[in-house]
Amino acid sequence: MTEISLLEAVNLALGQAMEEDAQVLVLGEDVGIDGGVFRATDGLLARFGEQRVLDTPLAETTIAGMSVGLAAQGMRPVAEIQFMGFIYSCVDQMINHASRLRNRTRGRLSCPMVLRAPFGGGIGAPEHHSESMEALFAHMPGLRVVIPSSPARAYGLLLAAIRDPDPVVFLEPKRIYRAIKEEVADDGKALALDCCYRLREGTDVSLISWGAMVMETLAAAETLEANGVSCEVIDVATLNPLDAETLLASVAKTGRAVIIQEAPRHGGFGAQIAALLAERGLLGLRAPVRQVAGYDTIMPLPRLEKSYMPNTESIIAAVSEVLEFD
Amino acid sequence: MTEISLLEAVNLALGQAMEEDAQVLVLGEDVGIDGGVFRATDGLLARFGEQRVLDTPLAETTIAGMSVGLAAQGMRPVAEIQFMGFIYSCVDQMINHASRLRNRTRGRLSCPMVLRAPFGGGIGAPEHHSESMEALFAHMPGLRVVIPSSPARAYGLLLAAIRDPDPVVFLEPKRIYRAIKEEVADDGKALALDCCYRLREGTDVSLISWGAMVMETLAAAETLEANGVSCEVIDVATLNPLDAETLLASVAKTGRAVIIQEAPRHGGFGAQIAALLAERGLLGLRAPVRQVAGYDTIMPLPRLEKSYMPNTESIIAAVSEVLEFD
Amino acid sequence: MVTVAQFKVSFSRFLDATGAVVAELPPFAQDSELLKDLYRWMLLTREFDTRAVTLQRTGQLGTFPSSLGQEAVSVGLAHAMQPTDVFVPSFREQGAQFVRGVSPTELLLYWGGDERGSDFAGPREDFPVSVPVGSQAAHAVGIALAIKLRRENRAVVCALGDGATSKGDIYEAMNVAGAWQLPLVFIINNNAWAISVPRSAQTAAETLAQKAIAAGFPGEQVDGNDIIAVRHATDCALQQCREGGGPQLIEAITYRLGDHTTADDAARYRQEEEVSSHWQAEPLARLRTHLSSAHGWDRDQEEAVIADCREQIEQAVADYLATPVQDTSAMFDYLYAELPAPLAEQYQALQQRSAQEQDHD
Amino acid sequence: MVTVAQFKVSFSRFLDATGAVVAELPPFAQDSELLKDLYRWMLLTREFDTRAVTLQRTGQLGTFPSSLGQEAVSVGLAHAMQPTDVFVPSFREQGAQFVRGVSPTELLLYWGGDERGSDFAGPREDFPVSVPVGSQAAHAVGIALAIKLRRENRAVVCALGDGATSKGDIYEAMNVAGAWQLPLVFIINNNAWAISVPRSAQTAAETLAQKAIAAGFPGEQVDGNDIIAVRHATDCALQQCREGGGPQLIEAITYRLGDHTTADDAARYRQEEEVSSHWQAEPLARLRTHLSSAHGWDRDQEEAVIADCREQIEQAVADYLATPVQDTSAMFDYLYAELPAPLAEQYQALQQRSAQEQDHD
Ligand SMILES: Cc1ncc(C[n+]2csc(CCOP(=O)(O)OP(=O)(O)O)c2C)c(N)n1
Ligand SMILES: Cc1ncc(C[n+]2csc(CCOP(=O)(O)OP(=O)(O)O)c2C)c(N)n1
Ligand SMILES: [Mg+2]
Ligand SMILES: [Mg+2]
Repeated sequence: MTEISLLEAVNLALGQAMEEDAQVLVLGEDVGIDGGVFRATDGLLARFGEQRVLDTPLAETTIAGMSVGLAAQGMRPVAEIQFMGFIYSCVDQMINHASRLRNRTRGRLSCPMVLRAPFGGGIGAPEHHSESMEALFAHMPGLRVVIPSSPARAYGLLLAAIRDPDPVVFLEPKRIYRAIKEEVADDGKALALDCCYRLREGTDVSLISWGAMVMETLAAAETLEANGVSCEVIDVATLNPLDAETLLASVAKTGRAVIIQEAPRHGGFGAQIAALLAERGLLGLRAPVRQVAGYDTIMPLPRLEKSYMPNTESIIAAVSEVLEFD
Repeated sequence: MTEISLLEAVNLALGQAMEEDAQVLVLGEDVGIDGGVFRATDGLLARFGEQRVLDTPLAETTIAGMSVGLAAQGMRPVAEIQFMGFIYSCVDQMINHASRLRNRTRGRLSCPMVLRAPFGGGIGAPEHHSESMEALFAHMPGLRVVIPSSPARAYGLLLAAIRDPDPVVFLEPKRIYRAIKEEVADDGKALALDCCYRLREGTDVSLISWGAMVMETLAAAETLEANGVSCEVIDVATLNPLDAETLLASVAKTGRAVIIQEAPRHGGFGAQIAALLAERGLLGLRAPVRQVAGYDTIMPLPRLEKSYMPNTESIIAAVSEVLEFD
Repeated sequence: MVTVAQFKVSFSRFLDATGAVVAELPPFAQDSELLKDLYRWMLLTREFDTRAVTLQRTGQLGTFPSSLGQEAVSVGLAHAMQPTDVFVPSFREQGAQFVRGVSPTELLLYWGGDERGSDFAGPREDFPVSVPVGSQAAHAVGIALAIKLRRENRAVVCALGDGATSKGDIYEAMNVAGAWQLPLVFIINNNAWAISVPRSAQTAAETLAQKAIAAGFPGEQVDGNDIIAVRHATDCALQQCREGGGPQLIEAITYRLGDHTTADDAARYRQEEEVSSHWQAEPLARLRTHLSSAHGWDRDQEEAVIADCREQIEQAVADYLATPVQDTSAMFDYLYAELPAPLAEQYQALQQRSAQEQDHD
Repeated sequence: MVTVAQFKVSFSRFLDATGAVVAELPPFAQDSELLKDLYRWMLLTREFDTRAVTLQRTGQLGTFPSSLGQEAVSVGLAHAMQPTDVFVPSFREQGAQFVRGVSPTELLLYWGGDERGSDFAGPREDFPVSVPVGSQAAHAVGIALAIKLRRENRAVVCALGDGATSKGDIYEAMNVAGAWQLPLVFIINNNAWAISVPRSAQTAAETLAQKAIAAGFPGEQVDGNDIIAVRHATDCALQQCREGGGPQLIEAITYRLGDHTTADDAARYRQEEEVSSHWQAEPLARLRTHLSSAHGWDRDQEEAVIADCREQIEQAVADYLATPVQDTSAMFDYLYAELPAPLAEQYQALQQRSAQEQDHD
């Protein structure tokens, strides 16, 4: 078993899913011979042929909409949107159709599709290529929103997403596509959806994050540990439906929460978690909840990108603040 | 001065804005001779002519996108989307262009446009006509998101939105389009943006709401008052940027907060307000924050619609709960 | 300057507005029973629409879009389909839905605000009504792609309005259908209006049929008030599709004789004279005249079929009105295949609230 | 069956791939100075692209989309415009942007990751690069509408790629432009590829010019490697627009000789032979041959202009590299006309963080 990156894990899961279920097909722009601009679908065309790996015309609305039609026919489309910045043309199809096909037909038709897209900043990409807008999808009832933050979780969660009988938006933190490698067994084992993952146990403060920020959070936890602060780190992983219990239990234990997201703060998904704590975890809070988040401004172009992104230092600073309360 | 409805106030503000500034124009589907499907633009075509009231082809993406172009040219387009359920085709233009034209050109071009749409349930409308997805826009940096909840605020806020040099998403609670009437002076006076409106003073609990739910909230406050509970009622009105200070001051005073929204709870804008309290108002909270919200499911068709909507009873029940804490 | 591509759009009609035969009829149009069947479906649709509008006016139905005057397009296109084909409608194709096997009760439930109305007992694969104009075309592409990938001998018919042709969604879907040569027939039900916006304001294109040229496949016009023309064009297009000829576009020219919906007042934006002149060309009278002159249709038959349709509709109305409201839990029962654990709490809260509200009643 | 509409698409070229004149030249093409100016702009663009790719390879620029091989389309279209016209580009029209007065330093700043690169000192009304493919067409519609409503004697040119023609946004915008007869020229820079997807896979349409037929206005094809053809077609189209003739579409057929961007490796998906065969038709050599044979262009002039362009580019590179990074507060300074009070806190936090980070450096 060799160590693989998150990107390779995505590729592995796609291959596994296509192998095990002939209804699974991959579609999107440049997913065929090019293997996707990040190579997530590399080799799939050669392995599964043109009937199952479809290069589409440049048409995001139709990519999402035809996936609804394919899924209604019992196929399992896994559509790639090249960057999250181009996913907005899919919003209408996702909210008005994919998320509700089962509901509006009282179960007659359903929509087992996956919409994959890389998201987030930190790689010095061009304009419109670095945003994090997961909160938009997390607010759409009937969808699942899943974000892996390690190769193993990418593999297990993507398999789960593809096998799931309902539509899943699967957002891949491209900043860590190649940043971390770990051993991942290609054993076809899916991970649970609707489940937060506790990556590190701790007693002083709960650090709650998802996507690429999980790496920064783990690094911060490491540093803090060295300074005698015991951090519990939770990867939210599934933003909708959300495993509130794991989060509440952690904060009930530590009494302090810092939520770390890359997206703009205002109305972001971090707010949902803070709200959860304010509603159902308040009595156990020993300090105000803190969010470390992107600024409420447009993601800057690469030259200022670093100054925009939350980082280990800003996490540590936030943790220090919440520790001041007792 | 006669009493007018929220809808008439919208119409009045549009007329006033067009009168005072020749750059203001109204565009959208059926806004011309038909006066808009709700009649918000009634009479404007006759008054201002075809050069300033434009019936567009059925093309929401272009309605938003051409508004960006018009605005960049110094015009002040006020575009109507017939129902919020059809606004999703505008998301790409709003997030990728309207919200950032000024920023991405370092002020060279700007985007003084308004995108109006009726939203929300409660009128037994057909499928896809009753959703409340304000949270999507509230999370887009660079936009303003404004929601009036009375004729007077509709008039003043819409004028402010049109005069504002930046893009505004202006969502109109159609359930109360005709439900309330009040005297509104057509005096051209705009209301402040970035400002929450305190509609009722109180000491026991802060009820925070926006849109059509404000009416339910006021009704609940009335009933509660009769039972000896003093409610402060705040109409959020501007969801982005958000006037945090007014909200924090109110909750600091009352120690209790109930947030009422019609939209699905998960990742809704109510979560942003709860988060604000968890972060910056925690020490003054004497009870957990409570949200009264739509369920995290698809807005049902009319026959079950009533069972979906938060109402006076559910608000009163939530207030009772937070009052149990002391 | 050399010419590198040339295109034309043709128009066809068999019965003119007076019901006279103006072109050699296709074989199916020799079949009296078939023609009477077409007539009956159109009549049923018209009776349904009339009744539905009354129900709405009396507070027993929600907003409803009558298809008055457009019955030939709707019935004709569906009549050409095989049961195994898949229909992807807009929101004003009740005629087609009936022919496909959707029951009047189901459609009343749907427009009455009950999701069960889209759980068709008949055509299980057909899509429900599409309210967001134009959004259905991409679904049709997906279904046609599934059919093509599986090498099945079936096809998809996607209906849309003239207004819908202005949506990018429609063009995008048509273009993909063309690029992949999918078995998919697009039918534009051009009823001259999109709410208050006339066809002429929607586009500078002389015909809507030529929208297909941008997508690289043929488009043609037919008289949409001539059900023989509609059915024949759809027949041919479907056959082309099944033979691997790729997508086809049919623009059927008809007229919306009623308001846009029960929420609309067309008098605000169009002249009564325009409407009455179009009554001269409406499809039922036209086919009836032809049936009378060529197939022995008489008053007795006419009265019998009207009575029959009315009875069927009244029964449907009765069934609709007698259908109890769903349990509120239905709101969650079909959201996901299985209710995710995190939603259990809301589900319980809903049930509790419903119980309380029932107690209060 | 009667024919109700007919269309054709024509193709034009003046210089063939060898540089030979194959059609009667338009008047402007008699003007030596003008042709040399066109040549110089194309050369500048090529030098810029080459240098930009080197900068990227050495870590001094972000991802960059070279326009190698497409210079005639880009330079030709802009050269036909008046300064008061408005250009709405895609993201691969640096040639046009230069002609319009955008400076190489500005474009380096933009592709180097600095928003100031879109604050053009020259063409203040031109739109910046559009990264979301096809989204710019609606802006062009809005600008052209403003121009029309104000009865100004100017027009808009909107550039897009072959891949972009598959986006519904493009069709929607074209359709509105047609419906309203706006002064707007759409130019499709058909470089045969959309990243790895060839033009043939993008659509079944035989030409991209025929996309205009769906929108109800004329479309034509030109040899996009013949700058005389591009400029002439744009000239004529703009004149039509100014005379109220409504929108026009030009499909300029060229070829992307380089990778899609510096992040792409075209060897993964296309044959080297295809690329080299297209080198035979590239636009600079073609015009140079014509200049040599008909306008006395010689080696000295060639060397002088190359040196001149290089110098200009090197100066731009130097200016770019010497431009200090913006203050981090720039992130908020242009978000709204005035910073709303609720954002003051974040603004301060950002400044504090920046101060701290500077201390650490
Ligand atoms: C995307 C979208 N925009 C707007 C509406 C509101 N609306 C409903 S029907 C309609 C007109 C549709 O015209 P057409 O396509 O010609 O169909 P018809 O109503 O004539 O059957 C409009 C604007 C909608 N349902 N969907
Ligand atoms: C809406 C959208 N989808 C996907 C992308 C990613 N992308 C960037 S360029 C490109 C291909 C564009 O092809 P074409 O329009 O032919 O322009 P070219 O790159 O050839 O100049 C793609 C898919 C994007 N930028 N925008
Ligand atoms: Mg119509
Ligand atoms: Mg291209």
